[in-house]
Amino acid sequence: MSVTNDQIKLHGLKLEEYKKIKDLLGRESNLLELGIFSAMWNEHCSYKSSRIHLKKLPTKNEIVIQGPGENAGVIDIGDDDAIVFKIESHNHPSFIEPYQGAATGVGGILRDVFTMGARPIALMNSIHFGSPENSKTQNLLNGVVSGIGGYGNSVGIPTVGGEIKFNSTYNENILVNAMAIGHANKNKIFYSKAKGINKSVVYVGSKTGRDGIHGATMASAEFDENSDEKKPTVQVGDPFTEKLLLEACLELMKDNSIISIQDMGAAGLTSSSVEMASKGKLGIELDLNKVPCREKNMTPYEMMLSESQERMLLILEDDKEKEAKKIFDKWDLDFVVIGKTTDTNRLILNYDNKKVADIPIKALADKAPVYDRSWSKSKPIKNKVKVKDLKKIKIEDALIKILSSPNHSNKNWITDQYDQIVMCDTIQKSGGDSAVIRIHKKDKAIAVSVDSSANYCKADPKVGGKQIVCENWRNLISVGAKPLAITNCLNFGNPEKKEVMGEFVECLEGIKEACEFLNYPIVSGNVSFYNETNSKSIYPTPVIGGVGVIENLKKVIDINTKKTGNLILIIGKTIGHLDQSAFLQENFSIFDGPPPEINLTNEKNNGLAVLKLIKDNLVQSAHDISSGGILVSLAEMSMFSGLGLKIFKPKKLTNHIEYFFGEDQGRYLIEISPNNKSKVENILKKNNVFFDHVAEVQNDTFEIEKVLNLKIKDLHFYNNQWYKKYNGIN
Amino acid sequence: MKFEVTVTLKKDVLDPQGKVVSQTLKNIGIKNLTQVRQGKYFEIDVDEKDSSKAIDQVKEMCEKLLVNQIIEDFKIKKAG
Amino acid sequence: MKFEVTVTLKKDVLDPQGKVVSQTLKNIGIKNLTQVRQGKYFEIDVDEKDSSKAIDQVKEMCEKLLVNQIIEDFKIKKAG
Amino acid sequence: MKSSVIVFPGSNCDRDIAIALEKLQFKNSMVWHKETELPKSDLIVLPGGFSYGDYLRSGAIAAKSNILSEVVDAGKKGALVLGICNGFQILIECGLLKGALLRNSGLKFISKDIFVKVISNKNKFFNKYQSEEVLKLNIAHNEGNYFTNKEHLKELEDNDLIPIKYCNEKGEIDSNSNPNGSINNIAGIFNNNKNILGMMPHPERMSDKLLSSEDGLPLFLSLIN
Ligand SMILES: Nc1ncnc2c1ncn2[C@@H]1O[C@H](COP(=O)(O)OP(=O)(O)O)[C@@H](O)[C@H]1O
Ligand SMILES: [Mg+2]
Repeated sequence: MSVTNDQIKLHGLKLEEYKKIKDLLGRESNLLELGIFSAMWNEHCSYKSSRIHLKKLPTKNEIVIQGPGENAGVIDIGDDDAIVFKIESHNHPSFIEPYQGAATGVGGILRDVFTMGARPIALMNSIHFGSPENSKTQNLLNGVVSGIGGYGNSVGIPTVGGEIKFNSTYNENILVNAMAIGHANKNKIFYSKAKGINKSVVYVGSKTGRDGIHGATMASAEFDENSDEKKPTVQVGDPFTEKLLLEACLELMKDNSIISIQDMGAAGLTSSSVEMASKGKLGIELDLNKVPCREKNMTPYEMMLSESQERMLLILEDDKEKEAKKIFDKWDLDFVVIGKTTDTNRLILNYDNKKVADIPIKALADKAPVYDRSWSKSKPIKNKVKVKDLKKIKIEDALIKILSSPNHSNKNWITDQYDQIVMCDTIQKSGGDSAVIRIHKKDKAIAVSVDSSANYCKADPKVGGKQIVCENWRNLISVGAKPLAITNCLNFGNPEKKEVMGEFVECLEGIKEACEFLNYPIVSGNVSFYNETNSKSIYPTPVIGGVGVIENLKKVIDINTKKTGNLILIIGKTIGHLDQSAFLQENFSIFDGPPPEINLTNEKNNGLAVLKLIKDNLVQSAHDISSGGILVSLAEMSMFSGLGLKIFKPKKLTNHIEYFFGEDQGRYLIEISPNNKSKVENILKKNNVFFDHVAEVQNDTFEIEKVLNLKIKDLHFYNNQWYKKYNGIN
Repeated sequence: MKFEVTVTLKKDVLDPQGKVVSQTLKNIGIKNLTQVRQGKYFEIDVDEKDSSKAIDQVKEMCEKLLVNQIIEDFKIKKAG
Repeated sequence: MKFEVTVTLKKDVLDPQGKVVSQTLKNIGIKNLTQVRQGKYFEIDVDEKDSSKAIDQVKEMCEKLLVNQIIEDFKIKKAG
Repeated sequence: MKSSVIVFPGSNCDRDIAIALEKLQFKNSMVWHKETELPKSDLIVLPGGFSYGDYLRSGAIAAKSNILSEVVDAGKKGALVLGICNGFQILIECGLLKGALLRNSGLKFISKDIFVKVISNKNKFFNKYQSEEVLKLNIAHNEGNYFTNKEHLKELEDNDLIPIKYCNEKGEIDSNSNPNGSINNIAGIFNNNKNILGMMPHPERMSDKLLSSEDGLPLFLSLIN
């Protein structure tokens, strides 16, 4: 019984691809095998369009313990401590069912981290929605936010930060990227590579139901009017079971019974078993009658393709089953031996005493198609925007407009739905430049930040790619952390389109260049293509999640200004780049022009200088300058502390609008005591860092003489309005 | 006019609550229990005398807010 | 044998969910709405052929776990 | 002082409370819910979290666990019992405390720093605080909207059984400073003997200066006689 052309297409495979399958099998495939191939060969699992480009990324240096290729990246932060982290997208499922889509996204990324032997210590996310006026946005926003909170809160991992952006490019295709960060002993990291023949393959966790069958295929298909019909594939998350699974796995990991462990993520049992076997260059044989099922009469096809959540596959050392089972019994979780490793190098599935599938592992993994898709060079916008009425606008009005816009409004409405404190190691919550999480019972911490700049990337993919890496680096520096490594989630449109593929290739070039220059390797990541609806692709949106280390907890810096009379210095040169700025977007609805240039030499030099000043105890608070420019960054510092600022007018740049709202890169604001002024200036001069005095801390009033005069409570008022109004809260 | 609306998870959709509830019932000694599935229940009172119009209104409420039709089904019944 | 159990908050107990739900329904333009009260719904399947015994079992489940009788009432119905 | 922290599947503030207790030299044991015997202890803590996923009603399923009958016995005999957040919900479900914790009035999970005012310090738990003192604590819950009938409310108010109420930074108790809709801004209550306390805010989260405040520590200090 061979498969039909229709079935092949329904599985998202091209006819040429099926031909290749036939060659690899040496025969026609049956339906079950076709399903397995489609799951393994789709974009989401095989990275067929991105693989050759991802290879170019820098992934190694002295602190990298495990780069891309495992469930998550692992870095060394000194002593015996390792940090395990990864970011992953759940865009398509979240658009269909925002609560469950976002919740299961969080669940999936947590499993990627704890499969490696790490206790998750923090969650972050990057979420992008369409314009607030779009009729779908509010519901999606509410659903995603409560889904993220609902899952993380229940498992008891603090959600400590992230970013949220609105842009009409996401009207029909939102982005939900979740990042998890875990802590492990660097000598006790667990991997997915199988070893040894005739070892037990054990299924643990929830039972298998008919959830999300073809979910992985869905993630690789663009939406159209018929997407409604794909609805039943939504998976429902069970954070309670996740918590049990987490504790049970970590308990089992205390001794040496696990040879290999792999979560069942996209393409469930299929991808987890194939991945283990493929990495170990072994075969695997499963008895599907043993798979714990939730519903009666589930078929082998359904079992192999189900994406039921909260499940794991283990390979155990001989004679360890009994002890291991005790642990899973304690936590009320299924624990069933469903197969064994073999030396056949094949995936063999048996059901009702019949062999129902028999596929060479290589055919599913190494031999999966790899495409060098054609791409066209982007045409970066070069012409600067000319705004006639630029000087007619009042600086005070422009600031208020930006502070009260959806993209710059205070995000408490969201973050108050996330438990940010549970585990009692959160030193800095969301709202500042990076979240800071203490390493449990130690005197050190890590800092984490997640960033993206879709508008910049659209205008000039390569510059945009560089810019996000740098902005992320800056955010870590601003809290006093030494940036160590990143994970990335590459959200793009349809790779079969030349322009989209071009954006991808060029963004990646920018990312690569910046990472190499800053010695900031990429240790894990995820690619999400086909973010496209009715042939309209989203703006290229690479998201960077960076991790840094703070070796001494006394040296954590935040954006809270501390004391009246203190000085605020700006580090880095201000030219006044207004194109693509929040200023032009919020005041003139102009989304044009080139993004600000990145000078990697200055970037690194400025950052390292700030870090040195922090180490020398010369900085009392710090903030990087990003969207909105100097004035918005200063306002953010004031709103945090409740202290005002007396802001000086620029000495050189005569166009005040350009000075206060320009988005030149590589800049920071630092607060110093006047007593340390000459010391700080000397260090900066010695390191060839450009700096200037921009403001002085004072009580209560945020002002520029004769230009702007606002009370801090007014700033709060404007900054706090939007979410409340949008959600009809009084 | 009063209505009773029951909202249940679609068949095959995981019901984490029902699962835990039925396990707990077994643990505290309830026998013969095959399955529990948990749903929502609404009592809705509308100020409309025409019964078919009223039902339409309740249906609209379900579709617009009360029910997540991607994973849930619903039933409307006139209250005794 | 299948049963449908509805659990509702007692009359004098505040129902924050019902309140917000009915406010939201009004906000999105539903007219004539007088009141919404939200409760729980269970579908319970027991392996017992004797109908009166089965009902007793379901009642026991309600009293022992499903219902907090200080604030909630319940009704049991045999499923059609 | 010996303390026991009961751990349910889904508890997630058990480690946090243990650390706060150990900081004050409590000899603490963690007790798994399947145990049938409580270690001898001066204080029994039911920690925060999502026991059994908060499914059915938060706290309802944990209230049926083996160890709870021991806790109930001990509580009735006068042992000090503290239920925080999910622990408070469990105390209500097992009948040691009266009333109900309903969904937050905004129907959203709320996690943030809030203020509470010490209404009564004449008890074992709050004697190291000043009366009327304003504390900054953290809340994180879905169902913290305390409700009870008029007679019981009067009983609580008349007998000094409400040790803390939500307020603002200045100590004003009003609807704006009520995060979840609790009746009379109640943030925690006692049983009649004042040996059993249930509270929604987390004192253990405010037991480390580096993280925020130490406003929670005197609560544990109060218990050390
Ligand atoms: N953009 C990227 N940069 C670096 N590594 C990547 C990227 N995308 C994917 N990877 C790596 O490819 C591997 C497979 O990823 P994925 O299929 O998302 O894993 P999982 O099945 O665990 O979700 C992982 O090791 C991941 O870190
Ligand atoms: Mg994985």
